[in-house]
Amino acid sequence: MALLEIRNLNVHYGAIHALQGINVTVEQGKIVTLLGANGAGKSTTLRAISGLLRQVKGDILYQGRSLFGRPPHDIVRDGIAQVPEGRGIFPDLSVLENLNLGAYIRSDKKGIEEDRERALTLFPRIRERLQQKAGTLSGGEQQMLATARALLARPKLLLLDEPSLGLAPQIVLTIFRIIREINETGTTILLVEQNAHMALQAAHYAYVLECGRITMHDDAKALAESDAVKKAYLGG
Amino acid sequence: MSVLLDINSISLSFGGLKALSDFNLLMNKGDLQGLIGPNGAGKTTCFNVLTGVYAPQAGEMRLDGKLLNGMCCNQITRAGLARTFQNIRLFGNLTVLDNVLVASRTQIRHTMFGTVLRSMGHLREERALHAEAMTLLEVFDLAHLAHETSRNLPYGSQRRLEIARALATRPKILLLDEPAAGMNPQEKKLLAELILSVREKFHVTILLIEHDMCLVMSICERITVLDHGVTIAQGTPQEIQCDPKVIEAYLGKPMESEAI
Amino acid sequence: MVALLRGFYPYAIAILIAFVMYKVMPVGAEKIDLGILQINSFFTKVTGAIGIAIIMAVSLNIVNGYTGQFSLGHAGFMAIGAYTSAWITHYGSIHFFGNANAMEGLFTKGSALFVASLLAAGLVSALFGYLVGLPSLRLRGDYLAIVTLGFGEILRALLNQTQPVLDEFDIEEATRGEIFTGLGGALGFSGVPKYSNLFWVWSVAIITVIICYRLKQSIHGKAFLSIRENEIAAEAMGVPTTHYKVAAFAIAAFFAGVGGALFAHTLGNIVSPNEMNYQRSIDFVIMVVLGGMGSISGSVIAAVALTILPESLREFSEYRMIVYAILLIVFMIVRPDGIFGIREFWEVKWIRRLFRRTPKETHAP
Amino acid sequence: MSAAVRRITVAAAMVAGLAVATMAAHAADDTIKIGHYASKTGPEATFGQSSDKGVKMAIDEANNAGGVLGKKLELITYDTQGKSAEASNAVTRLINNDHVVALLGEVASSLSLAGGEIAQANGIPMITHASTNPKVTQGRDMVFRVCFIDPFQGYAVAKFATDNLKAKKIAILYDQGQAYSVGLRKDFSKAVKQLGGTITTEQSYTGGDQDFSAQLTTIREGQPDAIFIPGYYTDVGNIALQVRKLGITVPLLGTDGWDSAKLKEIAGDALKDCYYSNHYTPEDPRPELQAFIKKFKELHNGETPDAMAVLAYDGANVLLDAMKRANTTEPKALAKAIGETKGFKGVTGTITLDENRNAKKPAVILQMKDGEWRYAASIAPPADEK
Amino acid sequence: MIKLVQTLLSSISVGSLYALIALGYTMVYGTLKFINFAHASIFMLGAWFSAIIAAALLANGVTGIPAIVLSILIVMVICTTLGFVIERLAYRPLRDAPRLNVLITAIGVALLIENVAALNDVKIPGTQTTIHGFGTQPGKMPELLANADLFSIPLGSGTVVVDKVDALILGLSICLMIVLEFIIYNTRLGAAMRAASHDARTAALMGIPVDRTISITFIIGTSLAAAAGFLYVMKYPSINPPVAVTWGLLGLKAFVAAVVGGIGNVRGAVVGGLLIGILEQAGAAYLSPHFRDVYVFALLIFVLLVRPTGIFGSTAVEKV
Repeated sequence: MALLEIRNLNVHYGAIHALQGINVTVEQGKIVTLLGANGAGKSTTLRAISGLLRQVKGDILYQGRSLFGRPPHDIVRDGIAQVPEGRGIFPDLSVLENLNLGAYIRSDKKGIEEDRERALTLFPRIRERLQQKAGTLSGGEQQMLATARALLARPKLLLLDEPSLGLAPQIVLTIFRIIREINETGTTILLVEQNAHMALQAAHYAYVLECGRITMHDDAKALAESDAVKKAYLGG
Repeated sequence: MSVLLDINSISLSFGGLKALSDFNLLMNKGDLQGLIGPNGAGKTTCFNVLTGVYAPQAGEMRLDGKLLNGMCCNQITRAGLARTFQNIRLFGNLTVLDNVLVASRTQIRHTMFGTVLRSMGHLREERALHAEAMTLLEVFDLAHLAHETSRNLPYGSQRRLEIARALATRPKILLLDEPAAGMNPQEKKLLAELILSVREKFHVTILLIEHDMCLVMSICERITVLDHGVTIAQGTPQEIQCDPKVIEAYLGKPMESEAI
Repeated sequence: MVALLRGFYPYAIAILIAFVMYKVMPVGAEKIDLGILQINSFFTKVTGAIGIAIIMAVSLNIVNGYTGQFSLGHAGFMAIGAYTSAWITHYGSIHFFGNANAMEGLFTKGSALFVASLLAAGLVSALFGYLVGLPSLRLRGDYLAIVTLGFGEILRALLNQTQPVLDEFDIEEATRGEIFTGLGGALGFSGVPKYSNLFWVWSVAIITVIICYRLKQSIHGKAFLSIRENEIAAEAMGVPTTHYKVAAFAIAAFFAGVGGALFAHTLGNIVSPNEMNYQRSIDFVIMVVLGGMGSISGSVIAAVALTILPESLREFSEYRMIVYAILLIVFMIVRPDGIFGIREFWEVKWIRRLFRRTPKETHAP
Repeated sequence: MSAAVRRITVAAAMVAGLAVATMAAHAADDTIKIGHYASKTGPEATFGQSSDKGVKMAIDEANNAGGVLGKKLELITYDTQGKSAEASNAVTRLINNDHVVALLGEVASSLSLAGGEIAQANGIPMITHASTNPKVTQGRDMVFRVCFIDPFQGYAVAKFATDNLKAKKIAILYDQGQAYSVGLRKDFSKAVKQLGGTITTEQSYTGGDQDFSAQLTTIREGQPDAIFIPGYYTDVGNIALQVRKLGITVPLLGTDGWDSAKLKEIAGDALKDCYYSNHYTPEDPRPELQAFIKKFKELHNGETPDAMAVLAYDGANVLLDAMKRANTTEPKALAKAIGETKGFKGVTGTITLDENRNAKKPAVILQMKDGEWRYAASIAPPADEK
Repeated sequence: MIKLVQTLLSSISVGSLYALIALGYTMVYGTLKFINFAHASIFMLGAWFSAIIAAALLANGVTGIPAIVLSILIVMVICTTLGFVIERLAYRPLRDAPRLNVLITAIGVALLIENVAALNDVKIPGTQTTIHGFGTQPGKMPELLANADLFSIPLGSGTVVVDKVDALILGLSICLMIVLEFIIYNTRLGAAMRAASHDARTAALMGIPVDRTISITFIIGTSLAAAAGFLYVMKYPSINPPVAVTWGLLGLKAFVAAVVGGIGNVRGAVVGGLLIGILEQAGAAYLSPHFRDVYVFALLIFVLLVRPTGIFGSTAVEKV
């Protein structure tokens, strides 16, 4: 059984028909990527999954149960953590506080401690700055913090929204390496990316979104080799 | 061909983040140029600098030889530079016609006293601007909706109304910020035609931010590509499409496999 | 020339209507017997109060409704107008006519002085409106509300400190400073000549409505409204928003000042600092909110209803504010734009349906 | 435009209809109507409620005795909420809708000013029972009062302080937002200076203030022999408590605004050996007063009437007395008769109206002793005072 | 000298009360972004309920410290419950509405509370039930602390008096502020509150129940108002009637304190409150008592024009 199954999802923003009946299946233990140009509806899909959108039609099944009508904080409890676009760190809170917020839903102190250690081992640069205000971190560090924070929820499914956005290539490399590592520990990942090359190298299989519709769906390798993705992005 | 808009090494940074560095753009009268780049590349920031929302920290902007630096938004608009918004910003509770009339305020000379007394100037100008606004709506196929509350319009019409409204300020240059966002291919096609016809009918110069490459490639004469606030390419659509730097910016660099 | 006349002709009608009202409505012991209803001078007094409420509510609508700012200091402007005009007519009457007694009738020798005082009241108030409006360039929403409120409170404290009103006997030996600050202090400005009557009140009220309506229908007016709808877009469409926002304050303050002046010269009204407090401002805000932010006819209807209802339900005065409060809350949740929203009542769809009118568009000009 | 005008006209007509439906006037009948306006709600509600009790008692008594001029009396009372605009509306309504022959009311001077203006303009006589500001009756030959005026009250307290208490240095703390208080402060300080005393400082507060420490600290610096506080009881309670807290032990002097059972309840011991001037004292042994108090207590669960109730009772009786003497309810004649009131035996004392339509009456000074207000002295009006 | 010391003492006592009220404003503004005009009304209710409860306790023989502790707790519970109801019925439906609408609602709620509280005994027609409001008469807080003087120091020509109530106000205010500071900066809940106030959407993605967190913030603010109401009537036993302008004015001044300190900032509210207390007391003592309110509002206008973010506030940029 797929961990997450999106069936005929439709989203309207006022007059915009942002998602027009998409179907996505995320298999347990895989990295799935959702590609597409800006405004194609990638972030909308993630928001629909995490319960931030209200005007939604279709169905989203998680472990066989529908996620519809449940508040976001409840969905997090079920093991779906999201790293929002633009990182969504809380700049006035310290780095440590940001991290702890990730474990908000948990109360096993020891487990949290361990997970924090593990996350900090993944992102050693964060460890040096635990007491700093999160707003003073660089973009790359903020992305790392956001990812580490999401891990503290001990998610079964991790939703990543454009982790490479606005970051220098070197840092993007690091981030994607860590994404693979996270996946290897058993966490399923749904990755939304603009950076198609990176995403396709990291992912097992991919969907391509164009104007609110899934236009392609294939093995990551196959897509990486085809010209279709480039076309979807650059037209022509 | 005379230079209409001359942007000379504009820079802007927020805190430590360089949103726009050393940005240059030349536009001749009648040009239709595109400004593209991945998310967060600084395109909208560029529009915001041009329209006076942010003040650039370095560089000069000239419209028709007139320095735009230091002007506030409404002065720049009155100087001849109008824009639309990425997220539609109509005057939702006003009618379609009223939305256009607000923009045509740049043309009126009579004061509020004239309005209150219904002076000759008031009557003449209001009448003329009403007529003009209706003509404009006609062009955008909105005339039959003139008295509809703009909030209730379908999405595509709202987008068109934004352009019509911007044109009512009688701009020399029209800045379109993602006009096709959220449109379906059919609508996009119509939009492309509309943009071209607007340029013909209203003799405006157009700068277009757009994510839909098909649209940009098909109608723009020149394209500027931004990434991380830096101009990485400038040229014709064909040149841009083949530019490896552009492809890299959009699709990312292929990773060295040992990095993983 | 003809066009010019056309511009004036609604004002002429307004003055005519007011004149007829003045002539017809009884004063003193007279009354009109209409069978079930006897119209007497109490009716006349309430009609006058309605006129002033209309002036206040419609003018406040320019700030709170048109431009979407939030002023809680309208009673302050009213007070400024009231004091300015009272000062002019009181001391003016002593100076010109030797005493400050009330003058009956429409066109007495004091009327010119009264009209001048109305204008002065409006202008002084507008000046203050301009000054209070200046912070609106930097502040919005609730901060602005607090500043306007603070302005009203400062004004109240200052007015409380003024000297007693001087009469024709005191004035001989008074210094200039004493005359200038002779505004009555806490007791209020009493003994103001009672020039105000239905003619003046309703002339001003109808003219205020016409001016505000014309403004709203004009392109200038749409510029006001655009600020409320979306300030950033308004600015981008070339609307000098700062100019319009301050102008809104000044215009609203002008009419509030004139309204205050009419209030001060009405028989039986005492202008005192403590009665011009923010609770009175809130009364006007309630009228604007319930009638519809931006709807002139809405404000007019609310002003009329909220002036008559407490009179007819005097026994239930304890519950008046409770009902208003509940209405405010319920409206904000269910119908946040007030009864008519931004529209005039004849433009509202459900009203049109009610009257089964053919939906003919009438658009000015 | 014309369409808009037409619509506005329609709207106006609708509204007028609403007004018509809600404000139908009372039909006339064969009773004598007397109007009373009082602040039954609002910040000064005790005044209105007490007045109401006094007036009602007087009218009921007259009706039980067979009415006046062969007709029954009808009392119509409207609430003013303590606002002048409401007061003027109430008075206009009483006169024009209810056709009262005379008006009784208000306590607060600013409200009596507003009401008096309308009574004067309509030629209906009005008796205020407790407004002490001189302006209320000034230049209005239809407005009368049955209490003393502020200049006298200020004089009375000053006289008592300098003569009886031998206080030479007196500080003043007044309510800058109340005309009553501002007026008394002026009259008092004038009288003290005339009587050879000095005013150490004049401090102010605003009604409703709760903290007076800054003013009291300043007052303490001047080391006065007494502090004059011409305020309402609502504020005096806190002031008294804070005075004592700051270690000031001198007596506090007050005026009739102190007259409320609440004050004693709130301030308690802090008021020990403090004084205030009043219109009457329940200790006064005169039989008419004691009879009134007895009856009042019977009617209102043993409540001792305060000055407002007693004065209101007197005011109403002065009016009824004048009505009998005039033998008509015609306003002019009635007003003349009221103006001629001489030696009327009221429960607050003998009432004689002077040429300024003010009552000339002695003031009573009360002292807080053993937790009760006791009679301390009576100050007669000075002979030479106008 | 003695005047200076006395003025300073009363400034601190008044200022800490302002600070306590300001904390409520600042918390609500921080998370919900509107001026909770009803805060002053809750404060008023706290004051009135304190008097009633204290009287009831005294009548049942509870005195001294236990009476103080008990009544403050009961008052906080009552007001908190009320705050919860208000938030649920009036404010929560407006979570996504424009701020101006919420502001108007808040004014409505304030008017409602004041005027219902001001009702005298009202018989509900058709039933035997009577609603007892607080009426329009001033109330009286019974004395819970006998022998109010804590100590007095002779100084120069007179004595400086410090009484127990002032000490209690200062002590309790400091305690509450420390507790609040602890909750906000050192607990999970506090982190959630700060997160929700900064970005509700992302906070929800952390598994924070945003609605509930905002309600809790609101309720904490309300309970602070109740505590402030209690301390207030301890200091000023004569309680103004519910409709008196005083309450609103007091609330406004406390809000000014919050703005001056930097809205949304706990320490700012405390500093602002003390500043307003000093300004008001010193102004009244050394300049002129006539213009006490003027000083405060003039300071507000000055601060808003010169540094709209207040002393501790940080700037926020509006996005286009």
